[in-house]
Amino acid sequence: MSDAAVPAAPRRIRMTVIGPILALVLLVVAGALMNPNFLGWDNVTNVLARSAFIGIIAVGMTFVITAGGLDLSVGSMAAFIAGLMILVMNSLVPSMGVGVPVILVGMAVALLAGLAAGLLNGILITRLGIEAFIVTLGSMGIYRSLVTWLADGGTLSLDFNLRSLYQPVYYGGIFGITWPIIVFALVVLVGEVVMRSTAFGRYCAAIGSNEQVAKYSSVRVDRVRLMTYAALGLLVGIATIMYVPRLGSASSATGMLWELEAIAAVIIGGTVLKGGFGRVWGTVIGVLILTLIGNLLNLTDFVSPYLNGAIQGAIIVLAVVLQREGKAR
Amino acid sequence: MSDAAVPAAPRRIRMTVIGPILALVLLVVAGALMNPNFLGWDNVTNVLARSAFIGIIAVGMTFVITAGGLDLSVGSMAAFIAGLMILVMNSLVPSMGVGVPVILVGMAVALLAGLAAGLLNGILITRLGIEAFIVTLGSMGIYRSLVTWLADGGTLSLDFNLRSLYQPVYYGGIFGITWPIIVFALVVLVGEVVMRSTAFGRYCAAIGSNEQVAKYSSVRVDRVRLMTYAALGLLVGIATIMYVPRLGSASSATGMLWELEAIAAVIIGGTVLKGGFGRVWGTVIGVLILTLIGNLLNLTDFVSPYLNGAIQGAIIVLAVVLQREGKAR
Amino acid sequence: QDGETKVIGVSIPAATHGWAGGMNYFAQATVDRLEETYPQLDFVLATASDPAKQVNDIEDMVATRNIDALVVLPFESEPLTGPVQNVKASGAWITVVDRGLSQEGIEDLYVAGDNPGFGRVSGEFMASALPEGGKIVVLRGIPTTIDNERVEGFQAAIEGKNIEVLGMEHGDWNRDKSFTVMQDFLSKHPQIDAVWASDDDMAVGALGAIEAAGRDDIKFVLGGAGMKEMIKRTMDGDAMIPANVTYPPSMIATAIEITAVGLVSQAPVSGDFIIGSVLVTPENAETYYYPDSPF
Amino acid sequence: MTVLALRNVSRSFGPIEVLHGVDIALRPGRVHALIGENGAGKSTTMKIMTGYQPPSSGQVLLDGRPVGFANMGAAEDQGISMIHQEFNLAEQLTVEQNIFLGRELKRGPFLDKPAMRARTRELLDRLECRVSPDRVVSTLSNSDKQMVEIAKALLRDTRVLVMDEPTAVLTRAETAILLRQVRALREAGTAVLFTSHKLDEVEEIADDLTIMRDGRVVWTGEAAAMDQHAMANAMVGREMSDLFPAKVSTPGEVALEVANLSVPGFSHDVGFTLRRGEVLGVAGLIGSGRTETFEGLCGLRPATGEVRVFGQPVRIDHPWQAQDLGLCYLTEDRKTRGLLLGKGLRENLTLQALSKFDRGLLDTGAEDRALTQAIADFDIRGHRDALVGNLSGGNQQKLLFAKTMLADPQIIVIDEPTRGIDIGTKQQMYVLIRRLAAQGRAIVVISSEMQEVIGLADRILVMRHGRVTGELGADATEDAIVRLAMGVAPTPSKEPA
Ligand SMILES: Nc1ncnc2c1ncn2[C@@H]1O[C@H](COP(=O)(O)OP(=O)(O)OP(=O)(O)O)[C@@H](O)[C@H]1O
Ligand SMILES: Nc1ncnc2c1ncn2[C@@H]1O[C@H](COP(=O)(O)OP(=O)(O)OP(=O)(O)O)[C@@H](O)[C@H]1O
Ligand SMILES: [Mg+2]
Ligand SMILES: [Mg+2]
Repeated sequence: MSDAAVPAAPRRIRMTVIGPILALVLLVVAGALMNPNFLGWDNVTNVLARSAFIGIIAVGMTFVITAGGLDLSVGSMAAFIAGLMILVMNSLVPSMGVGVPVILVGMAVALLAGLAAGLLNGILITRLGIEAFIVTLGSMGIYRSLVTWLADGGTLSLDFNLRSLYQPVYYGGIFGITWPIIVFALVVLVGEVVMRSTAFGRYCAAIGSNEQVAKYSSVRVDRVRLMTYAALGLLVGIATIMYVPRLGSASSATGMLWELEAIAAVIIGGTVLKGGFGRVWGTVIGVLILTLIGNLLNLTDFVSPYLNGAIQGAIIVLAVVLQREGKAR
Repeated sequence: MSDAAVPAAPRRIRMTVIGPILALVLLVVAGALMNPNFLGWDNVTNVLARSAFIGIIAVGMTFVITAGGLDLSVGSMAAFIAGLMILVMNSLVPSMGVGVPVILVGMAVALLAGLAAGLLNGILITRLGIEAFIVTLGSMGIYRSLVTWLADGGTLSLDFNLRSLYQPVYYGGIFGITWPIIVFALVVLVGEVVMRSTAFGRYCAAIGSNEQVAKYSSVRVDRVRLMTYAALGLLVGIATIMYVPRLGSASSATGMLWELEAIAAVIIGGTVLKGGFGRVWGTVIGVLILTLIGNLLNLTDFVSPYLNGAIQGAIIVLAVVLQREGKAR
Repeated sequence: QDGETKVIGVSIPAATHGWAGGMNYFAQATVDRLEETYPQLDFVLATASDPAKQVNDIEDMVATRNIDALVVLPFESEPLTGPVQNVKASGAWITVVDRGLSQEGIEDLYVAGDNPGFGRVSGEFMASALPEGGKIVVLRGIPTTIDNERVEGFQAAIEGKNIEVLGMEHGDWNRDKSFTVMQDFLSKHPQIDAVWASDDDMAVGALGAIEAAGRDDIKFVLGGAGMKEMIKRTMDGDAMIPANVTYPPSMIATAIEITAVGLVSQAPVSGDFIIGSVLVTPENAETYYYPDSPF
Repeated sequence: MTVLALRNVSRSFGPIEVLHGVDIALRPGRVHALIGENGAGKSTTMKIMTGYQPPSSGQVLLDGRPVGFANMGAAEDQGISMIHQEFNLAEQLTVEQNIFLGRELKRGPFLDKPAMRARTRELLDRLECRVSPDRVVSTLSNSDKQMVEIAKALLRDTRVLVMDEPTAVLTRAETAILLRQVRALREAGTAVLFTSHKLDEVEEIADDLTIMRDGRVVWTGEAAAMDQHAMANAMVGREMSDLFPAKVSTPGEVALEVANLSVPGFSHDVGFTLRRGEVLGVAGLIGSGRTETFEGLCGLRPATGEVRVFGQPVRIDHPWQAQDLGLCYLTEDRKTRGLLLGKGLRENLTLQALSKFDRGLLDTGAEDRALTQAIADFDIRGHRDALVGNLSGGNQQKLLFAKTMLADPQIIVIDEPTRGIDIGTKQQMYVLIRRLAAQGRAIVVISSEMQEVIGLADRILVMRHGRVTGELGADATEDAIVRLAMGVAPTPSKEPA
């Protein structure tokens, strides 16, 4: 009880900054001790590359949550976009042949579809004033269904030759750093700058912390909100562009539970679920923590795999305990 | 923009009251038109009985959300409790024989386990001050894993004879009304009274609305919060007591996504996701709407089952549009 | 025939992974076709994402559609046993597909795959393909009884064959999850001779990871369930995919078809109909290649 | 004989000490006034006395014995209650629920709602407040909220009642009602501690007086020993001259023309014109709809009517459109509509005029300079890196003013500009407002302080029940305003709705 909060402020802020980093470092140390390959180039690359999908999405989610919103539809949106992209590209092969243009069209489709889907969520939320939870729960069901329907219940596979051409987008890179990592890093960089140093980032935090105040301060609340959802949609599109070349397929199982992982990453990173404060670099750490847990569990086998989920859950809670520790008393 | 709220206030309040009811009525009318058996006793009983699980849980969730919290773990908690209950009952059969006492012990285990699990969530959230989202995401993983582990990856089944003895708890009843419906009705009744007419209900709303104010008014914020989680846990226990005789088994698929359904029901019913205002009767309507959608989709077969999810999603959004209509301008 | 319309309910798990997707496709296609062929038959097709939902579907079919026959592929055996028994008590015909109920004698017709057999055939192939023995890793499905039966069958078959299982992890019959797990297996084990992916979706994921890592110690990946792309590769003599083990999702079609025939013609169709798991090799692959199937 | 006292109390927030050895003693049956500049430490002193904050050092004495209140309820159980400077109400709850929060009446396990409602009604009647007990608090006007706060405190049978600027949001009439209640409590033997920046009230009601400056008690004794002028001088620490600056106005072109402005549910057919260089005062009683009318004008609520800005007919549906036209509204409700309490001074200051600092990326250096400037211009006291929620009330108000001015509006609607501001700063703000007018801006000042309107405005619009009932010149008397505001004077021809 007690007002307390105030004097402790500087210390607590420091803990919330160090907390997630500390958790990450602990995980890395644990990993390195348990398995010598853990810090090997290959494993590090693998982990970073596979973090990229959730990571890119989670950066967008950071803005949405900071502005007081939520988006449950990102996972199925990704699946739908992947499906659409594959269908479009396959259908263009007969007329355009296998070549870079088809892939570029596919990428454009992904970006446009992502943007459109994000705008749609945003418009429903801001214009009709429905709770984001409900709107995106609805669109989550809709996209998931649509991809199942597009795939006739099965899997949509990218034309084999096209896939070979497209694969370097996931597996290739420059200086040994693969594209997903590079794109992820760029998205994070841009996200961090936008959040910290642009009017848009300020507005998101203002809206999330008190919508009324933002409105009375002449902030275009609805437009900023809409833009957070649109940006998230676009980022889902980008994530999908990286995802499709990996296995060249999309099905109703694609992107399952990505929304939960993305939201969890955002919150582990120190962004406040009710909005008003967001931290892009924290989100990155959140994503890495989540991916690392899975990686560690695969690299070691001292427990029944049935219990993986339990360990994962426990580590997530512990990671957050670390950073909230200052608040405890 | 328009903060509208103010002048429209009386109208909007009326719409948020009528909205969910209207949506429910529309669904019922649609159902009755599509299939004459829809309003038959059997179907009505079925729908009500199967609403009971999510319904009982959603009543508890209403309190948690009203007090500004969230619980993602209820589905896997139910699975874990079901598994535990079955294990305990099976292990008692050799010593106690097949009889009512074993079932009573089983029920007691379910209630205690539910209470304990709820308390655990609550303690982590209130004492350590970690976001409810993270704590319950963690415990969701933990319980889901534990039940998989208890079942060794497969299914835990209740002793066959015990099951026959236990079944009337789901299928039996009095005056043709089955037990789940009766228990559900009781839980709703108690929930509604507690929310409306006890200090506890008021404290929940006060805490959700403004924690600081509640603290200043000497409300024991942490205790009330803890109690909402404990009550929810207990209700999960009660729901499980009804669930086990229905399916006689528990596996890692038990209670999948119940948390999402329960939260959706609460919000469709008009409770505010950020807390401060809750409505138990609304939650009941929310649950019925969700169950009816599933039921309706089975009544006809004019669309591909792949698209069920899309229709479901669209109806959920529409149901909420109905009640928010007043806010639109 | 009295010209009266009869209703057949079909209840199956939703398409959450490749095999189930194929099964969904075959169910839908068969229903469409049979509705054309037999105007006096009406079908209700419901897909469920968990056992409780499946019980709901079946209850609804009885309460509102008065089904005369039920074709059910249980999500899990235990929870469906009671409800299906109730349908039986209402006088309807019961066809159970793939996973037997936990009580004998409820179903009129049983069309099933053979899960222990699937594991056994896979294990036997593994043993024969690695005559000197070797180190393998295993990708398992979603933790379920089916998966347990398959793995037990597999382990029994490689017993005493000098095959060392380096690790087993759940790939959940999911390509992405399997890709990740396989990547981590590759990081952890410098030498892997073969992979039992136990399912073609998981095999696709595992192959992706192996290819990306550029490892050449892995001699082959054994999937299962006969996805057309994989059968094709076997047929074409791809050394990485020397074989497959069938577990045809089309068994649902067989079940619906037989049930329909039984309902319209009163031909005797009850009994058990076990579809064994067969080893597909380059020699016989053509027989199992259905280019039009989505799976 | 004292009931509640502080002995040598200091209080620090982090490294900064804001109270230095404060002594104060409350006696039963006496009204004790605590006055001082913004940020002098009045609210902090009060919170320590009522157990909402612990002292860093020193003692709280109850009936002469040192006490440590273990939690927020503990002081209340001893009969000590407090009305906070900032509203302390749960917005989504009803009036009755708020008043009884934490001390519900029960019958068995259930709430005794009829009894609580009746008691609420009774309390509100005592305060002559006509709000229904079932109204949700978020829909109340500020003054009604304040009345609910007061009712909440009156409910608890208190030996000590501490009131932190209870009259800041009240009009003269309501203040009179409140003071009547205070006198009744005094008769009943309650010790009352209260602060106000309206020194006339202090002079009227206080028996004892304590003056604080910079966290220290600088004077304490019988209130009768000081008149308003002396109090002001002691507070500010310098000789106070005339409160209101001279009105030198040279009206220029017409800046704002409003006709038939209606805000559904609040006001009807409001019309007026405003020229550059003019200060238009808007007076009226509580609930006369002044706030809503001007919020409607600035696109903050749905409204209809014809508006011309600098001669151009315009349609304003959103506040940002108004701002683009050079029209800004400064809210009366700094806590829920004005400032982000959880953010720093800089973010708040620049929020409304952020585009000025937007060079692709935000120019934080320029922002910092703007803050330095604002701190100097508006005399904002408090740590530069503090959260705005930790500033004293008056300093928040100054920041809010600075924030709006940063947007450089040509037409400014200022709603209750000096709410909670100390007399010294008030004087500075009046000078500032006049200076803004002299620069050629057009200014509307909505105020419930009659003197302020008279002292500041060139013309005065009086509103009653959402309609303009009259316009008065700069020489208006309080009496004339009150007559129009209460409808005593014959209203212009318009029919009531
Ligand atoms: N929680 C806090 N954290 C940090 N500083 C605080 C906190 N509360 C108050 N202060 C500081 O203590 C000083 C005294 O504040 P206080 O609110 O007591 O002033 P006040 O006399 O009530 O002023 P006003 O007339 O403006 O209400 C101010 O400088 C303020 O910024
Ligand atoms: N959000 C709201 N919802 C419903 N009614 C409101 C709301 N805000 C204010 N009211 C009512 O509208 C009427 C006019 O409001 P208000 O009191 O703010 O006018 P005002 O003349 O600006 O007075 P004040 O001096 O308090 O600012 C009052 O009866 C008030 O109770
Ligand atoms: Mg103060
Ligand atoms: Mg006002």
